[in-house]
Amino acid sequence: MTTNPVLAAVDDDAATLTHQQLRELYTLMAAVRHLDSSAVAWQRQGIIPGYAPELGQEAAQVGSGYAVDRTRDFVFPTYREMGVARAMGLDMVGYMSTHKATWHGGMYNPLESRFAPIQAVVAGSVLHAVGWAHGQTLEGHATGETGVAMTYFGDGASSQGDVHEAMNFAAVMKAPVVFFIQNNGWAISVPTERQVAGGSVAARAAGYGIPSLQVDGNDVVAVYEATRSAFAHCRAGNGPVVIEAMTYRRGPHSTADDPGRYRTLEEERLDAGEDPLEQFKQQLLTEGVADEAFFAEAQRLAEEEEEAVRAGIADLGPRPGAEMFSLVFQEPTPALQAQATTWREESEHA
Amino acid sequence: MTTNPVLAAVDDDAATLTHQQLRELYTLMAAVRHLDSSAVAWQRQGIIPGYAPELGQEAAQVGSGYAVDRTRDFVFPTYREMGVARAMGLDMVGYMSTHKATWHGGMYNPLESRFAPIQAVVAGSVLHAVGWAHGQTLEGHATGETGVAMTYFGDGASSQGDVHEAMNFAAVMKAPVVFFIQNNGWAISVPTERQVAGGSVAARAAGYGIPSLQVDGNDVVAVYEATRSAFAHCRAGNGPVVIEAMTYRRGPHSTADDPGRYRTLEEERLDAGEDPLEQFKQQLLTEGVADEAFFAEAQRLAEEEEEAVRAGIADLGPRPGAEMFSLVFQEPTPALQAQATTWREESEHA
Amino acid sequence: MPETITDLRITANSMDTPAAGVEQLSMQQALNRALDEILAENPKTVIFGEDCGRLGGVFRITDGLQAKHGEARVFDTPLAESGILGMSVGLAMAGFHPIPEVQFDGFAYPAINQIVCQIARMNYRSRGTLPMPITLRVPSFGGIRAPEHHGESLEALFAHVPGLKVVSPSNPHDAYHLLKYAATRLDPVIFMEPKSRYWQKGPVDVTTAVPGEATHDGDTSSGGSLTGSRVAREGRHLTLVAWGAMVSRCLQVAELAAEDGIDVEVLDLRWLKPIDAEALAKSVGKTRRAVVVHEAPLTSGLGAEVAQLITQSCFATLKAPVERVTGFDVPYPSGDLEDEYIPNIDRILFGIQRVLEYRRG
Amino acid sequence: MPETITDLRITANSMDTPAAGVEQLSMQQALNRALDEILAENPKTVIFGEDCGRLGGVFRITDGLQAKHGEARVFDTPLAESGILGMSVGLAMAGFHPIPEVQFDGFAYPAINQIVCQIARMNYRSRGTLPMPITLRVPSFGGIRAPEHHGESLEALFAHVPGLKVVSPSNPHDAYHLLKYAATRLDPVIFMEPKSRYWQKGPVDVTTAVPGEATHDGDTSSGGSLTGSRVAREGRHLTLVAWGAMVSRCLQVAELAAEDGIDVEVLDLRWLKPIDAEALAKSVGKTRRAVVVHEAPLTSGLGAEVAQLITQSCFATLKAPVERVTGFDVPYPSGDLEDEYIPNIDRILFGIQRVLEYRRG
Ligand SMILES: Cc1ncc(C[n+]2csc(CCOP(=O)(O)OP(=O)(O)O)c2C)c(N)n1
Ligand SMILES: Cc1ncc(C[n+]2csc(CCOP(=O)(O)OP(=O)(O)O)c2C)c(N)n1
Ligand SMILES: [Mg+2]
Ligand SMILES: [Mg+2]
Repeated sequence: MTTNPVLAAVDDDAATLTHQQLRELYTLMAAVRHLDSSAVAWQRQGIIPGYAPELGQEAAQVGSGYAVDRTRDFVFPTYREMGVARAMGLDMVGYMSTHKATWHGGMYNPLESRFAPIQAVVAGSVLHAVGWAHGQTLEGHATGETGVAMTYFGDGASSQGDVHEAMNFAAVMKAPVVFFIQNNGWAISVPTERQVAGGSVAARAAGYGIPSLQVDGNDVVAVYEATRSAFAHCRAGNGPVVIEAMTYRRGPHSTADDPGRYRTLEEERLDAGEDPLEQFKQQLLTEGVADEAFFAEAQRLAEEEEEAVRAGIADLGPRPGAEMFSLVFQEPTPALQAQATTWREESEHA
Repeated sequence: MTTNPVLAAVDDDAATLTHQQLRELYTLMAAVRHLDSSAVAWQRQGIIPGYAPELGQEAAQVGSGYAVDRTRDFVFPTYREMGVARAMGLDMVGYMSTHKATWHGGMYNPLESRFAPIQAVVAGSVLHAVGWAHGQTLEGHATGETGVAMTYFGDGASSQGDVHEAMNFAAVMKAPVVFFIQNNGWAISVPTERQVAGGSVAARAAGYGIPSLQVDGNDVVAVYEATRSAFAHCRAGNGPVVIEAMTYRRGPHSTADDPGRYRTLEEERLDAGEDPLEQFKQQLLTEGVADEAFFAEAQRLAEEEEEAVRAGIADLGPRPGAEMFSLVFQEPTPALQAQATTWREESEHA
Repeated sequence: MPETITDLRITANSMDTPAAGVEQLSMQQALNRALDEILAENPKTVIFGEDCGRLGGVFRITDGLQAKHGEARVFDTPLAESGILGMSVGLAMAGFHPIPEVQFDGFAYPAINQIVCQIARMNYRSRGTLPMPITLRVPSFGGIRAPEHHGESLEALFAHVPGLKVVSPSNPHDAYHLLKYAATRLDPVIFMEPKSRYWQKGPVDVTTAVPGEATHDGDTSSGGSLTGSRVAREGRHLTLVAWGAMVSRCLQVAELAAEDGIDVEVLDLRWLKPIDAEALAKSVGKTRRAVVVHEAPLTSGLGAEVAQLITQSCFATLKAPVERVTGFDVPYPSGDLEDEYIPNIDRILFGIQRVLEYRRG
Repeated sequence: MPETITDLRITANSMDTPAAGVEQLSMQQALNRALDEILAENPKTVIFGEDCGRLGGVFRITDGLQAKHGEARVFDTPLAESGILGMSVGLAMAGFHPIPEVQFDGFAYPAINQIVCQIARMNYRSRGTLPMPITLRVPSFGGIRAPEHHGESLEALFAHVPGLKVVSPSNPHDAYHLLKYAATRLDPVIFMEPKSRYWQKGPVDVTTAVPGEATHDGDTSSGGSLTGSRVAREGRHLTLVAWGAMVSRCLQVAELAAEDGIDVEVLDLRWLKPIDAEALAKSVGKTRRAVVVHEAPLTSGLGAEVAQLITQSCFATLKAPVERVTGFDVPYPSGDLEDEYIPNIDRILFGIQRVLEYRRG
């Protein structure tokens, strides 16, 4: 559903996805699904202290992340974008390290991976995307060449003042930003209808003169195509786009959450809709894009990958305490260096 | 212009304004115009240190303030709502005392006057209106009897995150709030088109499922009628309404401002449109509601009033310094009392 | 490496013979019970925040309250902290006693504008006509290996703001009584709950705020000595000043120091604004040495204020400058480094040693 | 009743024989000139905020910069402080050096979340890969009879936040050099401009940060001693520590005290984070008495930190506890009461007297 104002029809890469690409999308989704469920298991096994599963959001995350051009775009995630990270080819041990409690924000290099540090403040990085995008405008890239910022946030986050300020700034400045909302029905225990007045985040866009797309967030191809047109719109200098991917948080909010306190299994079953992975599999089968052997292989690869990530996570020791001090500033202060010295001396003598 | 969603047609007081009421509106506007220009003069004469004139916004302010039921409604102003205050019958010496630098917020009693303290934080009190309004819902008044909160803010203020949070909260909770925006074209030096993406604050309302009215803010009757229907809508339990009164800040932002730095006199003349006072006068004359004698009398009354307020302001001495300490808490703390004691002793010995 | 906070089993307010009306409750239970009674006692109280209603809060502090008192009295808001606090102002203006929650300390920052510029000033601005009887509950401090922004200590910020009162309980008994006390006040109170202590049980005497064994000589009427600090352990050689989760750690340190013949007094400050300066003077007047302990970063932390208050009143008898053992001037680290950041037993012992070994000149 | 701030004509950095490169400039002119040069020297710098562009800022600090450097480099934003600071983060991530302005101190509160949770932490969170070279200009402190929220002192809050650096100039010369220094740093700096001093003229030596007559013995390379405090007046009997607008007031107090034979040293702290602890130790090590002066409320103000740093280093020789002469623990009052609130000459003199008359026991 497209509401007015409308996107400029500037998609210069309008070719439909090749079979190869469709299979790649599936492989990514399968990897994400398996890594995600495994991370929940890791938490139960005491390997990591906590995790925020993205179960059910694979299509929304992989479909959008797949549209990113890593040579020039930049993604601003929340704490639940493991699928985007994977689709963008992040070092997944570095990504998972934040859930291991190794380092807030993760151990991957955000500049190289074009994926900002994991963000625990709800709506915290939406404005960063606007600033980064405006930076692209200031750089004065050739028309159609500019980098695009994509910021991910949830239905709950949409209530934060920062989101409004970001949309208004982006629209006033015509900044190349894609606001990608995963409306997964819940903000912890609060359902969308008690959160998002009017019922849709995409509907807000019109008030800023921003074109918006509301897509089936469980349809990976639809998500990819929406994201691709949004990027094309932004890249051509037409300003921001809002995408609202309608999906469902099938798991708990986090491994510390107990959804049974606020929704029944029956409600979950009714509201969740189709499983995006299963749905895509059926589609690929029907369309003759892939066969069972392919799916089995995808699953095998996913398991192999999970083992490697688990091993990597297990190998991660705690960071040296000295990093607490050395990573605060680019230009260290004597006062902080003195604290580091005292810390070291006391640790050694304890 | 009404955008969808639409207001419930529940105006139980649909009678058009009587001639008597129209004349009263004019008298109020004339008083406000004269007091306002006088306050600017007072600042030049050193009687008050500063003032934020509302020149050109008399219709928007008087028309809306006149619709307030002071037995049950509550108004949340900014720093520029002198006309609303006057229309609601505030003690104008108490009101002006904030500009005399006597007391931040003013010396009138906000509870009795149903007019919250003057608010210097742009968008600072918009959420207060929502909380107050939700309080009315919690009180469980009989249907159609609830008090309504009206919050005033500007086109500039509309950019603040708090306004978004307030609209969303109000819509989710169906709180009886009228969001009254005076779009006067400017936020200090920034014109609306560089401030309000999409061009209209009213247009944002639809995104929250809130009905909105965009009215000619220079037409006092139109403003009054829009406000009255909004109140009726709220009072009947239908939730919030957004009103955007299109008007023009004819004067400087404040007595410290120099509009010549950001707009020419020619631009001012072209953009300001009709003078709301003069326009209303012509209307009353044409419709035979009032004659020149009436206007002369209105002017005389305004001058009389200004003299009384000026005298009252001149009489206002500085507040006793002890109030700095005694008005912080309802339940004073020993630590603060000790500071008050030291302050008194040192003042006396100095 | 010293134990983590959750390993500490010492209850700060231990009583040998449980009297009638004394129950063993966790702080979570004590707070939940206090809120239940507050709602029952004052029909103008309302509780709200993110996930406070059906879920009962992520820490279950409001568990069951919506079911019992109804959706009008206990409700979920949209996810916006400025909205929650700004709405509290309006409710207070309409005669309600709001008890909002921000879900974690770090998420008070989006609401700071409403807290500092509105809640703290409305009584003053309105010349006493619009009181702000708001009790803002903030699950606070670190120690639970949580994600970023879930382990912050904002007391120095809050204590600096004119118009706010700030309190932090260290044990279930105080949690119960201080919350009931705060919620009946006419001024805004920031109520900082040490989240790492939520699950530790301790005796709660619901009949009186000052149980028989309390060492404090305040009166025993409801609220009486609740306005001040509490001597959690008496001692002669040195005073450890702490609040929140650091109190139980300091009590453990005191036990260890006692093995070396050092008799440490532990003062549980409780009120972080106004600070009980008299109790500081009395305790350090006796011990002549003091160490302040807090989780927040050192610079411009509340420890500086406490130290200066002590120095001011005890300068003539003080044997050494007051020491501060605090978090470092670094962002709160991830779980793996938490124990390096939060003052641990060794660091507090080193602080004590520095004070004891101090020699002039 | 003592004079208002704007009556004081003493320039903090007076130099007898103006050297080549020395100009008489107001702080407003000095800041404007610094920004002009910063824009010219570093193409990655951008200036923005409310009314910074066409208007040149309500205090005219950015006057003429848009006309000269273009709308891309100097621009107005919509009216939203969180937006301004949040946007700065993104610009910094894209390789820019943002120099945002919040229009008045009190309007930094809506941006605190972005400042504390994002700007101050991004370098740490990203393990040094995303530095935040942001210079946030905040017209600060009171003294101009302004409306509510236009006279706040946020230094204690900022100084407590790990990851921020905080500086405040007291005179045009320092304003020029400190701003140029701050804007070339790789870490976020909160630049607090004493708005009541904007219009006072003083000598600015644009050729060197440390003019010939400076009493400080730092090196004279650009930036050198700019990282520390400055002895604004030498003295033997007592040290007055101050920053921002309070420095000139303290210099005036020193003149008055000299009439009574009391030789006061005035230390202009300049950097409020990190604090120049060495200079404090050196000065008070010599004078053995100290008074800290600030406009912010007393409790948990930066004065507590300064006092504690002094006590820590000078305990053995200190003749009296450090005094604090500060704003009261009340919301900043309206213009009529401003002079009652801001430390005035009499209150500072009383503070000095208390220290001088202090007797142990
Ligand atoms: C500013 C802020 N407030 C509160 C929280 C606590 N919190 C973490 S996630 C969450 C719900 C977010 O919901 P939504 O934006 O829909 O994202 P989802 O979790 O569904 O992916 C809350 C309340 C937070 N992290 N940040
Ligand atoms: C939070 C905040 N930021 C900045 C300011 C400074 N300021 C005062 S009025 C104003 C412009 C407001 O414009 P608008 O909302 O359109 O109201 P108007 O002045 O036109 O009535 C600004 C930037 C403020 N008072 N509060
Ligand atoms: Mg969600
Ligand atoms: Mg305006």
